[in-house]
Amino acid sequence: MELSAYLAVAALLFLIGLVMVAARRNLIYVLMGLELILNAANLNLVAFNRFRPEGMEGHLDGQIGAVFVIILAAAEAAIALAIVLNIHSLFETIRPDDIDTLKD
Amino acid sequence: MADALSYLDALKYILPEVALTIGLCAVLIWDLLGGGADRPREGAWLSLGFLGLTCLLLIQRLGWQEATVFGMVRVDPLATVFKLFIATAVGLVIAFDLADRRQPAEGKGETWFLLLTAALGGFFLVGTGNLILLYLGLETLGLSSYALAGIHKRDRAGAEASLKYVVYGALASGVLLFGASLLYGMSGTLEMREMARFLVFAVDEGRSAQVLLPTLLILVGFGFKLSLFPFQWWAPDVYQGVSTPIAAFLAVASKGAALAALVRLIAVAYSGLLRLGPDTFLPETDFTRGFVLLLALMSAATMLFGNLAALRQENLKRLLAYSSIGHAGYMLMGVAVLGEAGFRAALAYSFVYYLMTLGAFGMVLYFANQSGSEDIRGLHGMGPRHPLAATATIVFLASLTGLPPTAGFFGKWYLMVAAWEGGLPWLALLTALMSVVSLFYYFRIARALFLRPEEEATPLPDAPRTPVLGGILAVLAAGTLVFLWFEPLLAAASVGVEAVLHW
Amino acid sequence: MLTDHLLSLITFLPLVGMVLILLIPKDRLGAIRWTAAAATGVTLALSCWLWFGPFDAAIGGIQLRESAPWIPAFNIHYTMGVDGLSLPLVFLSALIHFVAVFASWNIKKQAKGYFALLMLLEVGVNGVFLALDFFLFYVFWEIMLLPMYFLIGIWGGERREYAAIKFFLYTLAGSVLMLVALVAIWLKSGGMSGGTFDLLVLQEMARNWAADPSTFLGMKFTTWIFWFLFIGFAIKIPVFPFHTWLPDAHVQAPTPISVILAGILLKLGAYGMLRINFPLAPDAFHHFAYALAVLGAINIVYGAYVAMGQTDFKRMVAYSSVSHMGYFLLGAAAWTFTGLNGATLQLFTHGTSSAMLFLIVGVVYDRLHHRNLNDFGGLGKRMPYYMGLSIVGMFAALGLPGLSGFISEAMTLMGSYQVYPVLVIVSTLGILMTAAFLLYAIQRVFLGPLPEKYESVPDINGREAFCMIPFAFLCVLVGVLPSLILDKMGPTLELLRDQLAAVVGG
Amino acid sequence: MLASLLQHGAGTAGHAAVAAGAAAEAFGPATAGWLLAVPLLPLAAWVVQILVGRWLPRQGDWLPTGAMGAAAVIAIWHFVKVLALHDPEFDLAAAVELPRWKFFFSDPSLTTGLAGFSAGILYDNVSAALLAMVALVSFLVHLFSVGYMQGDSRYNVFFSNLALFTFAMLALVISDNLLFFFVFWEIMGLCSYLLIGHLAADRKEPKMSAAWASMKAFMTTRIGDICLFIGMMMMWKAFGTLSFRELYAAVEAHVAGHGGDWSPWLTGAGIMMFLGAVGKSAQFPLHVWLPDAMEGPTPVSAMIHAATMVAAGVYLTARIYLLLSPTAQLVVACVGGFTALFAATIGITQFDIKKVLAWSTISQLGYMICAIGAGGVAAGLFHMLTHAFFKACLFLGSGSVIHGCHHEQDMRKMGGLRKKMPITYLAMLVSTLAISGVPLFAGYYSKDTIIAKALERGLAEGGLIWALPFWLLVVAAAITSFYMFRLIFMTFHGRPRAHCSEHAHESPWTMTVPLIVLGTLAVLGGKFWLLDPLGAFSAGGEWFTELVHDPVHFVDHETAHHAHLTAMGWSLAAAGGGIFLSCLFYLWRRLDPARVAAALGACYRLVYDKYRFDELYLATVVRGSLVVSHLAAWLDRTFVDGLVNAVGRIMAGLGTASAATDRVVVDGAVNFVGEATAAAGQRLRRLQTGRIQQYAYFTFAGAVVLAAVVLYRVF
Amino acid sequence: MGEVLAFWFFAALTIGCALLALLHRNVVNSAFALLGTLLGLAGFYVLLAADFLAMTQVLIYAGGILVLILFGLMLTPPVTNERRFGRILVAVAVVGLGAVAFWEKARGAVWHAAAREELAAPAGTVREIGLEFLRRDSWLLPFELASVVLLAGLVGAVYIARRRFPREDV
Repeated sequence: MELSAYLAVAALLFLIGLVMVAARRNLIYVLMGLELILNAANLNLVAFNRFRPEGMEGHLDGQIGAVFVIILAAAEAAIALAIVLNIHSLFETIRPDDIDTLKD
Repeated sequence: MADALSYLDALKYILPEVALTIGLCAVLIWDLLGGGADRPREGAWLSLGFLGLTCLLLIQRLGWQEATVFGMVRVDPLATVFKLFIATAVGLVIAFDLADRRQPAEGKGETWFLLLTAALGGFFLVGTGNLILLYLGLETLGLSSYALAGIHKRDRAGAEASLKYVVYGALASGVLLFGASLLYGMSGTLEMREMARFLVFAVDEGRSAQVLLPTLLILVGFGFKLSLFPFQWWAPDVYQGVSTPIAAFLAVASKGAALAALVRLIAVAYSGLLRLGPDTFLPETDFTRGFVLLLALMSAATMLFGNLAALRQENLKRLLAYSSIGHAGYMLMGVAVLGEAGFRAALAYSFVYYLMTLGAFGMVLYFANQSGSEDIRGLHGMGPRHPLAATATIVFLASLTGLPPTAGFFGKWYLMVAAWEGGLPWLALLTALMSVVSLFYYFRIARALFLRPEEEATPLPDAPRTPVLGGILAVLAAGTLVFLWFEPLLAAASVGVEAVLHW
Repeated sequence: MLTDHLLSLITFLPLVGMVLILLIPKDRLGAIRWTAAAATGVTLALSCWLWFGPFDAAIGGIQLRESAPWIPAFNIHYTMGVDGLSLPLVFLSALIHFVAVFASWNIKKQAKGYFALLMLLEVGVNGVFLALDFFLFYVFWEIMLLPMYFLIGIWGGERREYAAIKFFLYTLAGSVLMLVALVAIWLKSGGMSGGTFDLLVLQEMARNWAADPSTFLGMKFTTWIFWFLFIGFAIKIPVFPFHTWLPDAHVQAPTPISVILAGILLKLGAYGMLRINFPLAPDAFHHFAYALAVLGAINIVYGAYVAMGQTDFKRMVAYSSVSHMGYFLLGAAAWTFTGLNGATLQLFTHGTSSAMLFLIVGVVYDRLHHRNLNDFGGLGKRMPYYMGLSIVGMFAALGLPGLSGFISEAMTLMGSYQVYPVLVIVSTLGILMTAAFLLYAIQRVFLGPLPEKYESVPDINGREAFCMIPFAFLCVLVGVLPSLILDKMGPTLELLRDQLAAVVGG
Repeated sequence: MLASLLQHGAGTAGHAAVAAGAAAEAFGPATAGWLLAVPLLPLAAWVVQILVGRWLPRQGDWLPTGAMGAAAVIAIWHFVKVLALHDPEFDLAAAVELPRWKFFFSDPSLTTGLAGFSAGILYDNVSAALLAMVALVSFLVHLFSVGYMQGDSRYNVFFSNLALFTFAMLALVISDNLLFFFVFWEIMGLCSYLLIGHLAADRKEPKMSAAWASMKAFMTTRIGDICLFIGMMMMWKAFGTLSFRELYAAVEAHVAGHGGDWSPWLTGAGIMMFLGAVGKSAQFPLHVWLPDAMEGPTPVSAMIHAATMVAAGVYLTARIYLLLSPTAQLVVACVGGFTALFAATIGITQFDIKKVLAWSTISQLGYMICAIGAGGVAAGLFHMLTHAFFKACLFLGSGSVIHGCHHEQDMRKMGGLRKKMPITYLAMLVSTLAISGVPLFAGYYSKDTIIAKALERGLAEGGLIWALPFWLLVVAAAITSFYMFRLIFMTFHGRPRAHCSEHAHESPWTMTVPLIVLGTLAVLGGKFWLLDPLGAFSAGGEWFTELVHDPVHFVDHETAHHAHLTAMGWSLAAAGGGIFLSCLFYLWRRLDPARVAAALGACYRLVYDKYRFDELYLATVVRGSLVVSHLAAWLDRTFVDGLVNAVGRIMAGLGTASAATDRVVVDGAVNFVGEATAAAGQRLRRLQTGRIQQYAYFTFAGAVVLAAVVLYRVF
Repeated sequence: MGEVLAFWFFAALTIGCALLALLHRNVVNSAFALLGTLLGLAGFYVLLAADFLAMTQVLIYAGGILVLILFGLMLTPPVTNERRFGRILVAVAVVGLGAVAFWEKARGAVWHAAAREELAAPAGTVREIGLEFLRRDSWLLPFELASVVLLAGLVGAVYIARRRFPREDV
């Protein structure tokens, strides 16, 4: 398959992730949407790495970058979930719309 | 050049990072040994000690030759200066945290640890030419900040702030990463320096829009950190919710690091597309025009939003949040020029911003200690009772407004000149206009402090005295006031920009 | 040695005073006051010495120039100098601040801060008059804002907050316009590659700008900066319709601050016009001079009429300032030698007479605690000396010959009549109204029966008299011997006029 | 017309060389010093008096009085020298080197504008006569005040003000340029203000009416002053000088340069300058202040009416005569004539003794002004001089009466004072005869000359309008003698009509001596037929008209002679008629004034109310100004302030406005999709909703808009 | 050909599961749908010759992060009515608008400077990556930094998520 097919998949994932973050009324969904965005980026990185220009093959920087992203995603998910749990215990809800005491 | 360095030589370059890492490990161990719960001050001194060591090492490295070590870590004046910026800011935040009498004692060990981690992230953020390492630094800084925001886990406001921060931050950094991946795809490299060549090719081939898309996506991430419009929504809520020292950290250290990184990214990765000065215009491309317009619009919108929304705030931290949004707009104005003078002005302004914003947050802390309130109302009549802190506050306010002879004026002046000369006079005019608008809300603070009768003051019966904090404020105020220092600031910014532009 | 840095000394001595005051414990009121008096007194002595000593009246140009690099990156220099235009104003500033210290003798609320701010204010004012670097000028200009804000805001009357912020916002708006012009001028003069802030150099450059036909949004460069600078300075003067901050600020400010405000701060705008605004945009000035003259005439007549309509003594005096500053604008717009001299002298004479008027209001307010003109009466009976001094001040203000106001007003009008006869004739209506409201005020305050409640009002004391007598003396002295000042100003103003004439050719 | 002017000029030049030698002999180099001492003595007295007068013995009254005495001696001494010289073209400047004062700039290298201005002394026949008269009368008034003002609570202040007043007038008389003239002119305005309002600040019972009167006087005259100033500016703009001599030459040259035509602006400038005199000399329509000025103490009235204020106006008109175009002269003459008649009619109806005198002053001033307008400069000045004597005498006499009657001023309460106050009576009678124009008394000669001059000019110019001044003056003359004798009869004859007049007594010597001196002068002032029987100073005793010549003669000698005879006849008839009528009414009581008044009804009321000019001005000028000023104040408070503040409000409002836009836009979008009405709802007031996902929306939207703007604008 | 088929299969799996996760009413089901997406991505990685990464993806994402999310699900109560199609449509509209705007301008983009048609045969990358991580002038420092990040994440998460009311424990 050619590169653009992979890119299209990644772009779609990215958009779906954005929509999920913005539209679902549950913090867990928000976190899942974030994961989708990161994965879309990862797919990009790997695909681009694979389809490198002539003479630059062999470098694995894209893939290695993706590994780092996965690591960070894990750490981020951990912290985000911890915060969500904390929110749950203080607000008794994980609907983002209900957590709006700070506002103008 | 970098390859010529031996391992030890290379290590010498990153000794500040090493010291910081050892420091954070030490704090963690100390905390695990039980120090965090019982003797929070010791941990603070430990952290401050390591930060001091780091600063010493950094100062020592100020005059060193530029070098790339470990393949992707760039040690140059820009990085070193901003590492100092971050380290000292974090040190002040720790001092603020110590002085904050309204926080629970628990979690101190974690706070110091996370602050140091954040500083480490910031170090890598400002000192790398590799997109992945940049992302990594950004996330280290970010993750620590998310945790710091929620560190007071029994505080509803803090929890809400941390949630907003983490969601918004993760989203922004994800978008940034997506943009970075596209940029990687376009150029086949993660190194900014090599990227530049490909970007010029791409633009020459008429693919400006393709370059602009990842640029925009990357800007989302930086926009979030710098609280630029339209990515600034989190800032007021988060600043208000978190404790004052952490808010100061977010407003100063995090923002400063992001600015330096942004400048480096643009100055290096887009170096082929920059307008270096009035005399050395490279052929202007669609991309350049689009990029300038984009940044200028963001800058203008940020200024407008920050200043106008601040007009009616009652909560000091919220007010300062809006004000810091406005100031981010000013800084972005320098970046928007896409030239040496602009970068220099933006960096110089970030130093000024450092002084006055830390001062302003310190002021909030100081008076909140006295009155127990973070509202403007809590300041009523406090001026005559605390002349030193209140006078320092006036200096900060004058500087934030941009009145001479404070540093704020010189910074703004530099930005205006750069923007005007760089072809954005309307933005300079807007800045001037915004100064007047900002006067209105800044001087509500001055009014509360001095113009309201002393009888209205409502100090807590057991309000602790915080002379150290007062001293810090005085020093910051003196720094803000001694405008003759502007020359060294300017020089530092110049050297930093030189270093990245001629990399 | 001393003369080499005389101007810096005059500027920064009050700063030394301020530092000393800050070092004194706040309960030692006497020490604070006397330190302030000493600092301003020495400054006054130095400015007197400047007047009679090293200043050479035969030279029209800048004298006693001091220059040192300040911010090399922007080619900003610390450049000070004095000429016939600034000399009288520096002296006036020193005098007014000196008197203001004594007029503030009764201030007990946060006296330390008060006197410190007063000193800072003098630094700004003196600096503005002596700076020859536009950037430096701007810095000094802005330095005055904060002290004034607090002096009005903390020690003012009932609506002090409103007045203070109004003052601040108006003046800052003006300063921002000036700042914009400052940036534009700097870039025009060469920007980062060879730009300058030296006013004398800029004046030379202005000739080329005037000749440059290129436009931006349909207006020439000089036109743009002319209006930006003009509005910036006009707010300070204040010129209709930017004057509305003035009555509020005056009424709410404590007496010594009103004295400073009317006596010297309003002059800054005028000084700025002569020093910067007109020389840097000569062609635009020439082109819009008629509009300025119209504004001046409006100020004169409108200010006088509005003053007539006031019942608050201080507000009335404040509006009289609006009216009197109109003479400056009218005379300056005419730009004849006589008009220019008159306008500049008007700055000095109005400085003395308005300072006196505000002191007068202050005395009566101290005693009766109100300023309602309709509620006074017959005070001449209990306060004959006060009445005598008041009459000197008021008649000086209404332009009675033999007192200073007449000289400047007559010169202004005669000089302007050569260019704008109709406007001058309209302006004479203002003279009439000025006489009317001042006499009406005298009548309501001093004449007629004394109400029972004021039976025990004491006459002015020695300190108050000490404050007023210098001004009364100057009013008479300048009225009788105007050449004392005009001789100093003349060569400079002739030079100024010739320079403009060289640009616009006529 | 022009030819005569030129002729006049040539004659002067030819004569000057001869005369200068004689003058130089008579006046030594110290003359300037002596002359300057005349005004400076009272000035010095004023300075001392105002500063330390209070602590001097007798509150220092002797100081200004003494200074005035010395000044009077000097002035008269010099005047005598001038008289002896007997040179109609005498001008001290031509004979002696006089000092000049570089007023504005002492730097001679400044060549433009007022830099060249300097002030000097003008001492010619007119100045000399006037200086002597002013000094003498002022001295007498000072002397009189010593007695009259005894017991005043601000005795020392009064004397200091009086001294300043005198100084200003004396200095004005010898000023050689319009600017300094104006300076002293205005200082006099100040002094008149202070003196008329003297009682308003009285320590015991302050009079509010005095305050109003003083303000009225100042403001009314100031209107005129400003006109004078405008006239000055016009002259200065055109000729670049304010010196009288240079202006004469310049105007002459200007007129010559325009082929003998007077430019309209010159007429305007002349009328403007004359308006200054209208104010100071209380001519119609600015006459309203003078009667009210009676609120001042009587010596002040005497001072104002005789020697200083009002005389200055006449003097000004005389000085600028050569600058007046024929049209302007006509205006001057008509204003003067009309005022003479107009004020006289009001004089008939008044009962306050000082008010009668005040209106008579206005009327007499009308005569002088009219004379000057008609070309009789000498006549006008002559009348001013004689009038100064008899009017000062009348005022001081009335002061004496008032003093004797315990400060009663209403003539209806007087009567029969003839026996109780014989000196006063005699002095006033003599003065009344003089003012009525009875032959052999001083007023007769001057008044007669004026009427003759008016007739001459009327004949010379022809036409109805130039005939007007003459007839106005004649009628006024009749009325004058009528009301003046009415005053004498009501006050001194008949029986005392009230308590106050029954217990009247003669005044002390300080008051009577001035009366005697002035009374004497009222008799002798017109012709020196008694003082100078040998004709040492004047041939035929016509000293003034011999000394001061009219600059322009409009008719030949023959016509003038005839005119003079005609005028004499008319004026004698008028005077006699007036006196006769007065006797009918008030001495013989054949007619009842009350019935006549009743018969005249509304007309009488109108005249009694001074034609309601006060009310008119109050309703128009004063009220108008007040209304405008209140309107302006209101406008300033609400509109102008609001206008500029509105900018600020808009700025502040932008926050709200953007929020409002957002409410509509965001709400609308959300509602359009039909989702989250509840969520958006009422709490969506501002953008900062606190909801993280909405922030995300805003972010997306903002980013998309930004991107779209950039993409579609640039690419 | 097999590669193409595999691509379409994984594409369908990835996007389909993502859409399912986005649109499904039940959060647990959504989480499992997400698992499909992640596995699909792992498949892509295999196709793209990134075997190590595919493994990592399965291990860390499917095995770690997703489990973490499931834990989160279990510890928090279910949210009712959390799906609003209208809201999703608005989001799609806004996001789509941006995408379309760019698509309009960036159509026909050649994303890679010189994307090759001929791909080198896939080779094992584990060893390569391992070496890269430890090479001094390559990824050594980021690798070390990652450990600090994980440490920070750990400390932060643990501190925040720890039972917060110790008194109730007793």
